Amino acid sequence: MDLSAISPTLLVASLMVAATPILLAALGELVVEKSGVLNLGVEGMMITGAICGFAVAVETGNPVVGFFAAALGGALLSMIFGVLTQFFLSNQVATGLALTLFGLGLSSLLGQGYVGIKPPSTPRLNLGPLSDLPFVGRVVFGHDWVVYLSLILCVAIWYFLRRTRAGLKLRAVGESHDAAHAMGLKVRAIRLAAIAFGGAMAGLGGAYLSLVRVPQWTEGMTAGAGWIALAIVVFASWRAGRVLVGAYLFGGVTVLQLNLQAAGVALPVEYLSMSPYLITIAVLVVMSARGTRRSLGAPADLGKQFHAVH
Amino acid sequence: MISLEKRPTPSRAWTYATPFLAVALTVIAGGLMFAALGKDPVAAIRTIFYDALFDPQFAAYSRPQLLVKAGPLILIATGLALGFRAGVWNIGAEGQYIIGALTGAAVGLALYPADTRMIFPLMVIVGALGGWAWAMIPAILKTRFNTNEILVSLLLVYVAENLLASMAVGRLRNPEGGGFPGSRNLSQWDSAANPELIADTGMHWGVVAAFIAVIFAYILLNRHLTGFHIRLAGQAPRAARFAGVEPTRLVVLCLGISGALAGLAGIFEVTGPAGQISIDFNVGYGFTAIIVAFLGRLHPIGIALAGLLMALTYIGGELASFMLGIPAAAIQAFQGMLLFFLLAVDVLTNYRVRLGRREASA
Amino acid sequence: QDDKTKVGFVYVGPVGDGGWTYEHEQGRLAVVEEYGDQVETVFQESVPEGADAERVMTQMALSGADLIFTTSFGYMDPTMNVAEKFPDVKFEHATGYKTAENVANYSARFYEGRAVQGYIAGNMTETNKIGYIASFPIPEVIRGINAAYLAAKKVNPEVEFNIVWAFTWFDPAKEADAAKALIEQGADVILQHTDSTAPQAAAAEASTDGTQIITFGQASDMSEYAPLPRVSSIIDNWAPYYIERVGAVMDGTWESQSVWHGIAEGMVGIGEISDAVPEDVKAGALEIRDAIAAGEMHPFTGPINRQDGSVWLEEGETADDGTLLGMDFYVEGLTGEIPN
Amino acid sequence: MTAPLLSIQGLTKAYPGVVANDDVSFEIGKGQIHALLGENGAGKSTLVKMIYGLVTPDSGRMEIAGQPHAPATPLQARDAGVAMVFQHFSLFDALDVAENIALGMTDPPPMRDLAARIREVSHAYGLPLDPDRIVGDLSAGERQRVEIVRCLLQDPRLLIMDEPTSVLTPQEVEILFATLRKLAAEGTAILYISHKLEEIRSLCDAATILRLGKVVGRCDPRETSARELAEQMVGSTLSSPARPEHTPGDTLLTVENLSLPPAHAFGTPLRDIQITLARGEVLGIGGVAGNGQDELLAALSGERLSPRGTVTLDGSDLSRAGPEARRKAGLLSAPEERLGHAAAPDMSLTENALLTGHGRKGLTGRGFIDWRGAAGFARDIIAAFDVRTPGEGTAARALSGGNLQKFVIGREVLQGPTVLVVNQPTWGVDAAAAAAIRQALLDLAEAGAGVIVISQDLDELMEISDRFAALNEGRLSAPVPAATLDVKRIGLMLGGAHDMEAAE
Ligand SMILES: Nc1ncnc2c1ncn2[C@@H]1O[C@H](COP(=O)(O)OP(=O)(O)OP(=O)(O)O)[C@@H](O)[C@H]1O
Ligand SMILES: Nc1ncnc2c1ncn2[C@@H]1O[C@H](COP(=O)(O)OP(=O)(O)OP(=O)(O)O)[C@@H](O)[C@H]1O
Ligand SMILES: [Mg+2]
Ligand SMILES: [Mg+2]
Repeated sequence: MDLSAISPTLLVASLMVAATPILLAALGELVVEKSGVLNLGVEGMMITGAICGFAVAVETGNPVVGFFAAALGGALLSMIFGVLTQFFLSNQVATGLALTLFGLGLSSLLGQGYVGIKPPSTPRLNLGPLSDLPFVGRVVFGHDWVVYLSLILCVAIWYFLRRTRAGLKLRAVGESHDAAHAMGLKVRAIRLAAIAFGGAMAGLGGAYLSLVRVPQWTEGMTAGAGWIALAIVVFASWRAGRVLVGAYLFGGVTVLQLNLQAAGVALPVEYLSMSPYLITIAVLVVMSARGTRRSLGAPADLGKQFHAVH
Repeated sequence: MISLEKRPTPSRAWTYATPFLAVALTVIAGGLMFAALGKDPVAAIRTIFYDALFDPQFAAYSRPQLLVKAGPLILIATGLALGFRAGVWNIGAEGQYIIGALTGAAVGLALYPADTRMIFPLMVIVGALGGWAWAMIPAILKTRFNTNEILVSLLLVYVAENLLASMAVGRLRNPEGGGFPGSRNLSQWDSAANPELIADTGMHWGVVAAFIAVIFAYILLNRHLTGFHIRLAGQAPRAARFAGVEPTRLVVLCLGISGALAGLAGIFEVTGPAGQISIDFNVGYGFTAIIVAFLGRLHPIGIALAGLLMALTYIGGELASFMLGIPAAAIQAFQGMLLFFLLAVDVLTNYRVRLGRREASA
Repeated sequence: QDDKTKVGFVYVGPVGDGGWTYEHEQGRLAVVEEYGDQVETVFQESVPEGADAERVMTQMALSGADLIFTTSFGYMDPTMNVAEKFPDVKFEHATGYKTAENVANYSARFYEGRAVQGYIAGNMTETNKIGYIASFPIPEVIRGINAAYLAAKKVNPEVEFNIVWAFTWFDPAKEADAAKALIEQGADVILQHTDSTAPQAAAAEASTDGTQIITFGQASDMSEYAPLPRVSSIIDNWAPYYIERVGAVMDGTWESQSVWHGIAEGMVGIGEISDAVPEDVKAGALEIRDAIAAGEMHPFTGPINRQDGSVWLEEGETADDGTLLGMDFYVEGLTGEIPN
Repeated sequence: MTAPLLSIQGLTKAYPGVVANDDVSFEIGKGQIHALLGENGAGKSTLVKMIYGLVTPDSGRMEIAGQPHAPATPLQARDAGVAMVFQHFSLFDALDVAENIALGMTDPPPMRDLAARIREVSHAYGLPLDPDRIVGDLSAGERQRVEIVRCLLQDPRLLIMDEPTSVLTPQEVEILFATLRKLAAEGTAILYISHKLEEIRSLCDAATILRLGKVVGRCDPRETSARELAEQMVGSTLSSPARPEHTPGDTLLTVENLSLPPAHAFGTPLRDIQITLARGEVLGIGGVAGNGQDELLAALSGERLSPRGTVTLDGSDLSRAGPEARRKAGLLSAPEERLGHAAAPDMSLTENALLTGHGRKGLTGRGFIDWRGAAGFARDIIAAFDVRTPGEGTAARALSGGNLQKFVIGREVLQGPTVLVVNQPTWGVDAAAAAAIRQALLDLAEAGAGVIVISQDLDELMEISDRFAALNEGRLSAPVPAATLDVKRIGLMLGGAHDMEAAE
């Protein structure tokens, strides 16, 4: 066992990369849930984003275009969910699960020609001397642009929800769609927009997996990341800041357990590989036990169907 | 402009007609997809929906397999539906299924090679208890610490999967298996086997249990005060408390029942169709069952039918896949479409569609 | 019923997994190529082990298959069950140990390839730390670790293996993380016994700043990462075996057997050793390959002790297949414990 | 009165099976306070929703100040100068006051300025509000203020108020009326819906009466008696509840030193409550919403348990008994909120009858439900309490508020309680139905039960109580004989005048 072999700098740097896909997807789902919609199809949207981003990046040779395509692909797929739940008033839980099933199938169809191909690389930003600083150089200034984008989005979403009128409307719709409707808000339009945004974010998260973190395309490559993103939103009690904490915590434990193994720590491996889940549960229990009702508050109309009477 | 108008009571006619409408729409959309993939759409659809049931070459075998495949789905979904009706969200049935199989199998394997009729029943009981106990974790965390049960039950699936893998290569590994992962084959050990009860029907104890569960749930929900309280708690939690329903009790009850049924499904599967504990023993029944529960509109009879339909798409899909060379992914997408359409047309049951907004009602 | 020979393949993953199933699919395509109109092949991908596998095999048998390849260890009992019901259909099960009148089994001596890898790795490492991403603690994987370690140790007594158990055959993200963790802790060679190319990509990325990480393709050639970081690979090449066995069914000479083929029979291939490997090392590696193929050399040749120091193989003694097939221990020098 | 501000002609709106508004026409002048009267389900809310753009009429025309008014959304209505206070609160509990108000405005100023304006306007009209408070934490009265201030901030030309006063103290009502009169004087037209006829008589200068969606009368409420108004609404003559003389019997229910912490963050604690209730007695408990009514009911119904010895019925201690056990012992209750608390909205009346009735009515055997019996019980309630519904299979949500309330009260009354506790038995219920419910409560007392009526309607309490007590911040005043009280004094009691004991 050689714990000194684990470098905190590299650990933090790689946990940021490991956490970015779930962070992106979870931020999207946060916005969706804030508008009162529970979309369990994150996994399906992520993997669709992963292949759309991958395919387009390979075809154009430009990963940035790939990320755009991924966002678009995720958003388009989420519109199936949006139309079904908002216009056909279908059950959100079931529709979300069906979306995951469909997304997994669709993505492998789309990805048939892309197995074993290397995507164009998304380099770390070169921030000159900043990147050479000890610790901060690697941890703060040593990432690719998507990592920064995810952090910026985290702040932007916080700002949007807390400080803007559009964000206020979105929260209002999630709290009480009936009251929102009575106030003249376009409940359905707002929710559709939120769902599309959630899809786009999940798509970005998926593309980060296929274009940066892994990077390659293989069927089923999200391997449950979408579910973790969903869990993180609940874990974060619907707050953007805590989504970041949750995603980094989860990513951190995942990376740490592999590092501990690599360092030969004499803990049973199976417990190490369970640890991200167990630790998430433990933290959640502590938070729930202490939290007041409101600090845990889900949007009051989360998952409920809205039907305006004319 | 199309608008929807809530019906005073759900339409009976549409309740029965919508599944057919959905299948019809899926056939069209799926046919287009198969055609786009360069496959003969008519042959594909026929293989999926018809051959598995009626083709002389396959039907005799496939038809019973419908029960084998639907059994665990129905068993798990029935339990989940009770919880969903009460507003208790167990989405970790996959984990409870795994643990049920693991605990039940562990007890059986500990007694190997004893030869007594008591082993199988004992394994079944322990399997149910295992699933129950695994579901009690989110239940207790919820009632004691108000922890979200959706999240905990879901995360525990991953924990269970890890346990499964380590058991399959560790404690439960077949000592005569030459070090290969996986337990002894339980279905080949008479004392522990869950055999086909009537030859060539696919009927095994798990299927029997599924149908008993359906009947039990039907009676519970429609005839028994506890079932009434379950429905009440889901529809109007405050009214339930006013009626004297203890929310805590209900959480424990519903998670317990669904966990136990998932555990049962696990032990029946491991002693029967699957035969042994292996690294990838679980194949997602716990998640698919959630869809089945909702497709069945959380109604026990509906769940039984939805489970069978789902099983048909699996079995027919497999046939189509290797007979016609359709990628498995296309079958998966096809299943997704079927679900979408089933969910979408459901709106006709509860709502009336009106064209134009200014006409007086008919 | 026409007189075409119908051959079925049951795959555990999608044909697009780029690894295990992909290589079996290449084998199927080779069969089609070889026999053209004389054969009809069908396959079913992503078949879970257990009840579903049994059903798929049965349906294939019902559809008139003459020969069915079941290509995952977990298909063993289902294969035996179905074979019993269809005595006229031949079955070939990969990587298992059971046989019957109409069931043969076949497996590959990947450890031979691991020895070649270990030799290159031991020569190439500068940090003397080699990272190993293992899937599950099963004999197949443990054997690979031991073979690679022994070969590396022979050329470089200082060498150290850091092993990460991923508990998955295939989870690209996790494999990438595992590779990164190993690299960050000083490993400059990554061996993998999981199926995705994620570790290759991780190594490629980590290699940019001064240090060069090298990797090896697993299951398939992964040549898109050549010449660096991928310097060579172990390739599962099922095509010759499949062609031979299908041929045997066609001319009625098929018989049950249990084979464990290696480099000699062409079931295990050593992917091209790239120019990133110094000439002498490359030559040495090829020499080992050829010696193994010729039967002049066995990767497990004594003296070898077990991890606890007890003697396993005396000087000059080679391991018997029985012990190798059930290998559940590390050899001396490896650190850590095998999880169970 | 000048040219009309709002003119409505031939407005019609049909829902499946019911014509909610049938060829309705009327006008409101600038500065007029116009009452809209009618029984439950007469179509009042539907009418005002059409004016506010929430419901689209099937036919008919509206004009505001001569301009055609056909709002497709509330936004357009607001732009035309219409503001509305809803019958059911349209507030967002998790948001703060300022956010709630901003959401109701078309073009709100930045939050900081808005907060200042809220303070300013709310003080100017005597309805002080703190813009930073979370609405979920507010009392019902304060929540009402939020709605009103939201309207006031828009300087509306037409202000619609759908039953705004049911949750206010008499003093608060006075303040509100003063505000409304001031607005009217400034030229704002006000359309005012209420079932409280005396209020309407004192406030409004014109009234339109609806019955079954049709306009059945217009009058000047200042010159029409409440009784005449009620009779126009119902279309028949009304009888007041008869209150026979009686002497109280022995004690049935005692509540001693009952204190409970608040159940949740927004709740009120109960502080040292003392009650004795005698056979045949009606105890009225007045108080402004949010002063512990719900909590008191929950403590009596068994939804919340209290320390031993605090709740005793007929000598047996029920403090630790749940709702079921209390019902068995004879202590029954009917909470204020009909939909979702007293009744399950999506369940049939049969199921709702079963909800509380299964024990005392013997509708279950070893847990199995006797659906025939339950349906029979539901039919009995429907018949005995004149619940207007197609049948016992109808979902509770499909009933109008008044009819459902009759059903809920009937369900408890018909179980022959020893003691019945009701909260707001006639909230939002029209005059005829309210009279029927009150009569039923009196009959129950007459038959020897004890009745506790928690209500914010003082007229109601004066009409039916033997003794009266006031609930204020979770404290219950000592009861006084109802006959000795007048509205003013009650108002002081409700406001928490702690000189009550001194006044005794
Ligand atoms: N919720 C209920 N309310 C009133 N009566 C009921 C209820 N459930 C069942 N019953 C009565 O029980 C009898 C048998 O009902 P059944 O078991 O067919 O239930 P159902 O809900 O009508 O049918 P399904 O559940 O198949 O739609 C019917 O006469 C019905 O009136
Ligand atoms: N969305 C709707 N769908 C169907 N019917 C409706 C709807 N809204 C109202 N109704 C019906 O229209 C009629 C008028 O309802 P409305 O709410 O206007 O009555 P109201 O006069 O406001 O009654 P209350 O005094 O109880 O508030 C009622 O019969 C009601 O059941
Ligand atoms: Mg109304
Ligand atoms: Mg009303």
